[in-house]
Amino acid sequence: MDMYMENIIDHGQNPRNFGEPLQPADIDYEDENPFCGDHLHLTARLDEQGRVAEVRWEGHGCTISQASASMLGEAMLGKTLEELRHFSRQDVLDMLGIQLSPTRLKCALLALKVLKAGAYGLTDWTGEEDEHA
Amino acid sequence: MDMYMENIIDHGQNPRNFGEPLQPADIDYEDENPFCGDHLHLTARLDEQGRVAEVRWEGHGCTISQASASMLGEAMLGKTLEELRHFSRQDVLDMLGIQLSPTRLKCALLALKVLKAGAYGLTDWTGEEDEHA
Amino acid sequence: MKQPLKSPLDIDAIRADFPILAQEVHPGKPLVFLDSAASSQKPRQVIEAMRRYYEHDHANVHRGIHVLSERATAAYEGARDKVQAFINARSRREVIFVRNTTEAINVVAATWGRANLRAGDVVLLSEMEHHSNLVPWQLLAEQVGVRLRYIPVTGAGLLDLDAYAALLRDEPVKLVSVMHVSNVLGTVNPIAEMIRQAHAAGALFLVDGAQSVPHVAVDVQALDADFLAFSAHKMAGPTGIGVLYGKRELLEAMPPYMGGGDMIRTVTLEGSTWNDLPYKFEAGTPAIAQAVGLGAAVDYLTALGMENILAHEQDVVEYALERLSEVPGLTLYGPPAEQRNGVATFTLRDLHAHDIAQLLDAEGVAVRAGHHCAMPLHRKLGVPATARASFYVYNTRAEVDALVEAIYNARKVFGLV
Amino acid sequence: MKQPLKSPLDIDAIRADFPILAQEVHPGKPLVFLDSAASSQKPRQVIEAMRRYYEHDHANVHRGIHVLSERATAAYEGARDKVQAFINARSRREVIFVRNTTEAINVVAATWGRANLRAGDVVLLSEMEHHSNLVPWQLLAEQVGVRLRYIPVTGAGLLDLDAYAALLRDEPVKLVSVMHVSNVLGTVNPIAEMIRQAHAAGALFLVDGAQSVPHVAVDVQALDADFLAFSAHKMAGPTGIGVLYGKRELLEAMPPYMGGGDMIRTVTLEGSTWNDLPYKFEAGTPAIAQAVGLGAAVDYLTALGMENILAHEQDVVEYALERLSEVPGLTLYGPPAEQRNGVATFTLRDLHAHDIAQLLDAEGVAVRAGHHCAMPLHRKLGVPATARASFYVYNTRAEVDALVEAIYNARKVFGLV
Ligand SMILES: Cc1ncc(COP(=O)(O)O)c(C=O)c1O
Ligand SMILES: Cc1ncc(COP(=O)(O)O)c(C=O)c1O
Repeated sequence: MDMYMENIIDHGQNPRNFGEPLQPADIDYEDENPFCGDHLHLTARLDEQGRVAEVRWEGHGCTISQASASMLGEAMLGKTLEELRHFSRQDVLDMLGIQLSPTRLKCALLALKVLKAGAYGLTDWTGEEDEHA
Repeated sequence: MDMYMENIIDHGQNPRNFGEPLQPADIDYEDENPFCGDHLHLTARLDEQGRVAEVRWEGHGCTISQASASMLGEAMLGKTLEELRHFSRQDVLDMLGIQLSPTRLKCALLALKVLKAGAYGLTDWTGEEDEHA
Repeated sequence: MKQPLKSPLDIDAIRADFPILAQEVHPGKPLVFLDSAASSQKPRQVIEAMRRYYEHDHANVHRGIHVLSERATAAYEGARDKVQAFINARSRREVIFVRNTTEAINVVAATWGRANLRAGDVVLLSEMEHHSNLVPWQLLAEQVGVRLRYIPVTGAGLLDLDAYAALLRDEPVKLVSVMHVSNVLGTVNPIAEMIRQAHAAGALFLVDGAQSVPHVAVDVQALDADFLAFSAHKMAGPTGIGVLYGKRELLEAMPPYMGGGDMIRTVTLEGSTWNDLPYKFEAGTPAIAQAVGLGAAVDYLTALGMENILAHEQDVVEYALERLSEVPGLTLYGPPAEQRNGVATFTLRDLHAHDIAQLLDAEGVAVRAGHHCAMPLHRKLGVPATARASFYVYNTRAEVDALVEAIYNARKVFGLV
Repeated sequence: MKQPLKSPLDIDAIRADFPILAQEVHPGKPLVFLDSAASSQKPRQVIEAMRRYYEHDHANVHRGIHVLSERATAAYEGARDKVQAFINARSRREVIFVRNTTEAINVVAATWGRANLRAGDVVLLSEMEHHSNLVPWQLLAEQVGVRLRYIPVTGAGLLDLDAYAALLRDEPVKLVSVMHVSNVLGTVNPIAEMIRQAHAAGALFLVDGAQSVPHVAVDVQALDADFLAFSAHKMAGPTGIGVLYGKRELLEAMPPYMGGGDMIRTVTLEGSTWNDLPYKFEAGTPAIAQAVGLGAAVDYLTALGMENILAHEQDVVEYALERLSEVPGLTLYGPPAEQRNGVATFTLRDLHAHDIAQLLDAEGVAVRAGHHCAMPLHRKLGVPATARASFYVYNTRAEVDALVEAIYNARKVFGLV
């Protein structure tokens, strides 16, 4: 079954940068997917150059949402706030490397939604508009 | 068209015992058919033997509801309260002498409903239960 | 007599789409259905879309991961997209599925109203409103002490716009809630201009689009409407579903209406938080198949073209007004054809409207009789009931002829010859 | 392994009535639909009844005099009679058509609740309730200051009846609102006895029958229920319609819910009076075709016999519990088969329920995963989400086998072998 490729299961079962939220943190946001209850709390610290030095997230959810958070967390390291803001839904899908139905897309994009809200203010991100719940 | 037989049109156009409510009255009740707005106010006076001596009703509505009130009013004269309480939906239909669909049945039975309420207390009359609105 | 418009619509082909039209309702009496303002008929495209949905795709929406639930969700949310495009809403989140126009208006009264209105605030309605746009506000007035004011209707069947301007000027009006098109008079109210004036006075505007959305292109952004309410069953769609459109900022700030599944974000025994729009206002399992049907109806109307539908209906209504005005003893209500849409309402001497309708029915002609859920307007017109012939894209001039002939017949039964 | 019951039902014939079941959802993977607790499938008898209605009889109800409106009214009100008989209500006036279970409960909370409850009054719910029977009361608590108390759920997945008795004793409870059958645990609550106790304590009782009415004969008079709420879409009927049953005296005394057409007796610009039951609670054009569909669903279930349906489902559920309990690492929630109905809810080691559902779907097996609109119960169970297989009259032991096989396959994908 393509949705559960080895790397996804690996990230799902051994999530990177998983653990207690950083305190203090430069990025700190949490949210859930109201329909399925998946929850994600993402924190990150920037270094003096304004690049992500440390990421820590925790949450619960399906393999897709956990793997996305794990992969996205890895990808965040070393990026500037500006670069984080440019992460797109396609970037997440590329990391996962799979096709997703609209419902599962929500799982995959929860991490991105939380990142955008933390780095940018959620209301400015309209990427959610074009998908179905 | 059978519903508009001569006697119905006659009663509809020349309603018997139509006019200002009696005051005082032994029977005095008014009601409407909520779906069509037909309205009926029925009053009657009893003589010393407890028989209906005078009937007076007013209202507005279709020919069926007006003709029913006119015919029922005529039939009330000389009856005791107990006899009035025994008037049935079939009696009204027999007076009209026609077949009616469920919606028009409501028109025909408005007069009976008002009579029953006036003579008896509406909640005791369950004749309305078995028809549709 | 005017010649028929050269309409790009093939009305015979359209009629063939509506299976119900091809029947005799009494022996030898083919159906002449002139009651679409109460509820329109449905083309097979709509009926089939719902059948197909139930036979292939049904499951509960939103929370399911399996294929059927994915398909059902896509169908349900796809219908929302279609409605968004149809009324040109900025965002799909502004399209809330409700049961009907009535529920849409009640939602606004109960949520926006209770959150934003205080005792003494004014809500402006009109004397021509449908009960569905009167009673919700009366309930609110009782609960909150809001004051209701009414834009008068002129003798010509129009809203009195001078009085409207004065009402907006004299008191601090918080909301104007008015019908776009009257279901009794057919009057097309100058809603765009009225919205402009309301906004200038600081009031919001709810458009009761029950009788306009089925017949004319309604663009909520062009109108700058704050809320729009309409029902699928009057626009070739199924019963059991309608739409509340609201501007996103307004909807976001409103408390929820009903509590339950789908409208929540989190629930604990101590309290709950709400889901995003539009789900905040869609508690419980929605009318999924009906949304699919509404989507199909929107496709159907869009394919015909709303301008074409309007042009055809205008032609039939004009012809109807012309023919009806020839009938001795017949009184027509409402403005001239240019200012009206879709309906021709009348009385015949002192005959009760129900008797007229009954006699027309005997000839196969279906019209509605009564107060048409507009008792206050009828009080103003001075008649307890009227008879109404209403038209949709499938009606023809020939059906108008059948109507008029049936009316002559009714006159005869009552000795009016 | 138990032998199949000798059921009088011909399940193959029943399956043939449900067109949706005969499909492959993925190449070579026939649909195994185990998600009926979320929403059941519909037999062609129901789908056809609605199609026939739209193609032959549709018009708006109640106020029309022409033949179609008479037919539509007879069909709509005939459906009410069928529902009355199905739940054995004393009067047809006690059957109110709403959108779904959620709306039914909200109506009671908003009308009976606001009219009869004061700050400090207690409404008794349970920890196993669906959000639809939690959030309406939380909204009321916020608005009115009502206090909510919860009957605890025991480790065995049952309501703690000692605690229930104590709650009734210790505080003046005005209303108990509890589910008949749990949509997560399958628990069949001893509702008759609970109603008796509530009445003895002077409290009214609302039964959330969303998961019981589709599966077991529910007799409101035998139960002496004050209110009963259920949804057509879970009982082989269409989406978009549900029922609120209420005792007549209660409904008569309640203020209306929504304002609009049909629910009024008279309207003036100054105020309105209300129509009789049930119309007082049915504002606007109702879900006519959906009522027809619900009537057809009631006919369908009645023809099969509710006892037979229950017996067949019990057989399948028992078999499912038996087979599932053999799967290594699988945890089942809820009481033993004798005390449950319709669902088998489980988790598999620390796999997330969504992953299980996704992998089952790949094998054609449709189950639901998540909190099933019962977040507080899941908090109590200590898991954020569970997977749920739910059964209806069309499911078979063979489908249980397919489920179990698919679970073994999921274990493999996640390296649990
Ligand atoms: C026990 C229970 N109550 C209420 C509901 C809500 O039903 P609906 O979504 O049809 O309003 C459900 C269904 O999900 C349920 O299982
Ligand atoms: C102008 C207007 N508003 C509101 C309504 C109510 O629509 P519904 O009964 O679908 O809620 C109607 C339809 O009767 C109408 O014509």
